[in-house]
Amino acid sequence: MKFITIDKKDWAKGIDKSRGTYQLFGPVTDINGCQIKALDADVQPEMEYTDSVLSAKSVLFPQSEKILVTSLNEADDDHHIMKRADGDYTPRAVIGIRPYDARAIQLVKMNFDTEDYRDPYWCDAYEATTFVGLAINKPGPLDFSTSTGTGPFSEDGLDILLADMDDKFLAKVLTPKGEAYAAACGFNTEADAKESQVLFDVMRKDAEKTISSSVETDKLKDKTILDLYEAPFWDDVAFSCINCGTCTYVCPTCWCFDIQDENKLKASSRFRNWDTCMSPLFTRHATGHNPRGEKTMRVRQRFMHKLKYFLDKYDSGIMCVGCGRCVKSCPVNIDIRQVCETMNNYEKKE
Amino acid sequence: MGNLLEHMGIEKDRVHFSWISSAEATKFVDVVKEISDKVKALGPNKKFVKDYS
Amino acid sequence: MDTCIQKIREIAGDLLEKGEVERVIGFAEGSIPMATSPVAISTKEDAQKLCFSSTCGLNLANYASKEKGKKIAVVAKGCDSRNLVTHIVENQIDRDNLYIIGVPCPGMVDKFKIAAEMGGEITGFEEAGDTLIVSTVDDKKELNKQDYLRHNCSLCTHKNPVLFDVLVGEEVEEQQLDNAYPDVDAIEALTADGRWKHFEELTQNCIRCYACRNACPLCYCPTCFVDESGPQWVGKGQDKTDVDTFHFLRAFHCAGRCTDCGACVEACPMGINVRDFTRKLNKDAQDMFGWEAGLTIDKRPPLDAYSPDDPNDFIK
Amino acid sequence: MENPYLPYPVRIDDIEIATEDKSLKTFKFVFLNEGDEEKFAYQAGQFAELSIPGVGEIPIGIASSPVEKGFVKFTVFRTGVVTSYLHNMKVGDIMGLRGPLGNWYPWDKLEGKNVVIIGGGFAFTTLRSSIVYMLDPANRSKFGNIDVVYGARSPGMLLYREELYEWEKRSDINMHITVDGTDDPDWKYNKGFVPQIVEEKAPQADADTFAIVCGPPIMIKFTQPALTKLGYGPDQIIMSLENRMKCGIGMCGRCNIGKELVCKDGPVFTLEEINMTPKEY
Repeated sequence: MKFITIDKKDWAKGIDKSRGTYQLFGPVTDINGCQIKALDADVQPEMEYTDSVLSAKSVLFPQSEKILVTSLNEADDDHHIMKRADGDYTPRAVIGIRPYDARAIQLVKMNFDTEDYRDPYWCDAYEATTFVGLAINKPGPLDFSTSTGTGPFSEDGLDILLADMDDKFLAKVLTPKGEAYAAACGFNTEADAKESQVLFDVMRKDAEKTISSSVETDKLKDKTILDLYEAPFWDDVAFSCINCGTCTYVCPTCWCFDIQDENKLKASSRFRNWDTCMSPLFTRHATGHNPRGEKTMRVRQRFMHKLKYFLDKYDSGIMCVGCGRCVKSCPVNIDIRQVCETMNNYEKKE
Repeated sequence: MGNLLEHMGIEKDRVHFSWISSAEATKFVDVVKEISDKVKALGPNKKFVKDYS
Repeated sequence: MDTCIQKIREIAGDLLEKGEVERVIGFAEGSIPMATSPVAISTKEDAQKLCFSSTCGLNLANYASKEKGKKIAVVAKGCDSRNLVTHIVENQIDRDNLYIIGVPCPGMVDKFKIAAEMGGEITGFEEAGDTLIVSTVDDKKELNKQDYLRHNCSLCTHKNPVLFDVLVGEEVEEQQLDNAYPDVDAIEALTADGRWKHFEELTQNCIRCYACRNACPLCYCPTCFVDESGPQWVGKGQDKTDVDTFHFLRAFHCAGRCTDCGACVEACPMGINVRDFTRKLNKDAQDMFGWEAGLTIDKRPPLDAYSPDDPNDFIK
Repeated sequence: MENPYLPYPVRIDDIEIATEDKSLKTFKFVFLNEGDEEKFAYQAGQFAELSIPGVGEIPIGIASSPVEKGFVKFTVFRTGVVTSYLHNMKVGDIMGLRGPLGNWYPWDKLEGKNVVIIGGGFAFTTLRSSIVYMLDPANRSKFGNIDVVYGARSPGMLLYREELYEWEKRSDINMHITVDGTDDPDWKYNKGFVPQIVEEKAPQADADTFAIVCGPPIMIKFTQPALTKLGYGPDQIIMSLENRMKCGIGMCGRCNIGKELVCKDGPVFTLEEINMTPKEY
């Protein structure tokens, strides 16, 4: 573990230097606000952003990703035999990722990297990626990350954690991957580890103190799935929902996807696209039967998955990192903090 | 529909509407000729075309 | 505004108490500043939850048509009432089952514009007449509401409900516009390539969450064309052509029916002005048929009815 | 499996119309690449994704049995986009096969026990696989009595008719074939719905008897009480569920019932397990 000081004057130059060996992703502002995107060669990550509209999950899990290809032309020897689509898995770095987004990637990893199966697309991208986090000095009013197992200075899932100190960044290098990236930038002004850690602790405490929003999840574990599932409050929670997929798409921990084939002439590709449990299509059988045919069932599925099924299945807390994006983006203001509270405090009436 | 396509930047001459009876062979030829001339003059369309590469 | 909220609550409570309706659909205060949430009230006590402000930007007609067969009351702004009219004309709602609590609308505010002005997360929002008092963690500003109206509200000429059973406030003055479509004119003035570029940029961040469609009171098809699998009309990925096909066709399905209520833009998490598509069709409906949607339950929308006077100069 | 999304290339070796209304066809596939068949080693009760390039994938129960070598078989009902396309494919066509996926009937637990197999309509595929597996000379001695209740709308709608009639002749398996109704005067088997035949013909439960149930929801709904009446406990009733699936490997998130994923933790569950989850199937 070591600390590095990076003078902001040298920052852009260092970032540019790393472009030789890394493909960069980071926050940039466009007409619709701040987005985490692949950075063009002349674009610097904007290190003073509050939050991006969407999370950083797309760096590893693009909304549309080509996974397999084949030819449908029977004149070709290998027609109709599918092959993995080419992908670029050379080193990439995501600069300025928020600590809760990095934590979210660790949660998503539990889904894509399992004992039985390894999703090669997600895992290869994950292994190619260096996560350079940016601590949050001034958490926003919707940030409730400290009550979800992460926080403004959380190091979980990061290779480097940067703290903004006005004229410089203080970087805590957490892994060999982080070290390699710092070297590629030419950032090597080592800072005193003990002093820096003290500084980090102070800043972390200050940042955490400003967080006023929280969720309580302590009682979720002890309730049965069926009791929560059959609880009477779901119709009220779901009434205003318009069943768009916004909450799932802005969510850093939502990983569900769809698989679709597309053809052009004789070239065929299989894609995977983000999907959403809010859509009736998500579960509709070919026969027309739909096990989650009603809006309430779908809303319940989303919250039950995040706050109960995941908790029971992995024993790693809830599947929410407290970024507050769904609260902010939901067109009808369905607030996961309120739903969580309702679930946590629910007692079945005998 | 033609107006909205034009509004989105698809040139007006690429979208044509006509009402031709099965008995109006000459009209059909004329309309098709007119359409192909106009589209040729515009060159290949790159908009609203899916790129699969 | 406060008297109007009081009145909404009274009327709603009354209707429920007398059993004249099963539910009252209105807006409730949200959990964060500038947010409101559509809500269905079924007891007199709960009527206290109802509210109304400049942040009630969604269209409640969308909820009304989903309560088939029930007697309901709906809190309706000018545009909501026009969509209720459209729903009645299109047989989505039975007028006899519907009680309209009309609210003369002072206009809704543009949340993205206010957020951009404040530069940080909003922590407080209050209204005092035409003044908006907005705060962030380290800033507080008084803004003139007229400067932060949603674009559609700034061009609205039907603030007063066109169909209602009761009005909860004095009718407001309707504005007269010299040009109702300056934004469409501006796009029309561009070259073909310029227009194409405009729409390419407009939808560049669309995530196809379909919030615009689902917030739209016109989009009540049981299966939307983008969800159809046999045949599959549109690809489901993020290819720009598929994204634009969705927006283009959805807009076209709204031709002559759209009231420019702005719910689509209000719902869009990315802040895309989807109305750039629909407004062109509204203008065309105005120019070609002299038609504005949802003003009367006695006429069918122009694309729904044939008239010998329909313009047909586009046909060769 | 290196890339769980990459199907093994297979060739359609044979297509058989399975029912009189032609809505079901049985497809026999052979693997194109040497070694793939070994990699595809499966157990009765598992399923696979039939993968048609350019069209899509469908999860289908494996109808052939692990004891049948050299091919795999699937019986497919024509209903959606992919199955309709598949029904129009020809012998010799190349497509893909991804699997085997999911769990299987608990063969370890069933060893030494009596097994009652209950199936209805076209949900008989993995049950056929199971019967062939149990009747295999190498396996038959591992199980006690085998009873089979299988019903369809009419005689022509029964799957694997030739095999059924063969099994009827054997003494080491008790067949109870039934149809909802028929005009055929020569029909020599049962008439009546599956739950009714279960109640009449299936053996009473004891600690050593297990029932495997697979069929349409309505049949399952009415068979359950029949089995309970016969004394079967929830842990003795084994069921195979289906849900909409895409990935088949527990990642895409849609097929869950509660925290269980039908594709990976299932499709086979005991009634006891199902009773603890939301009934979202």
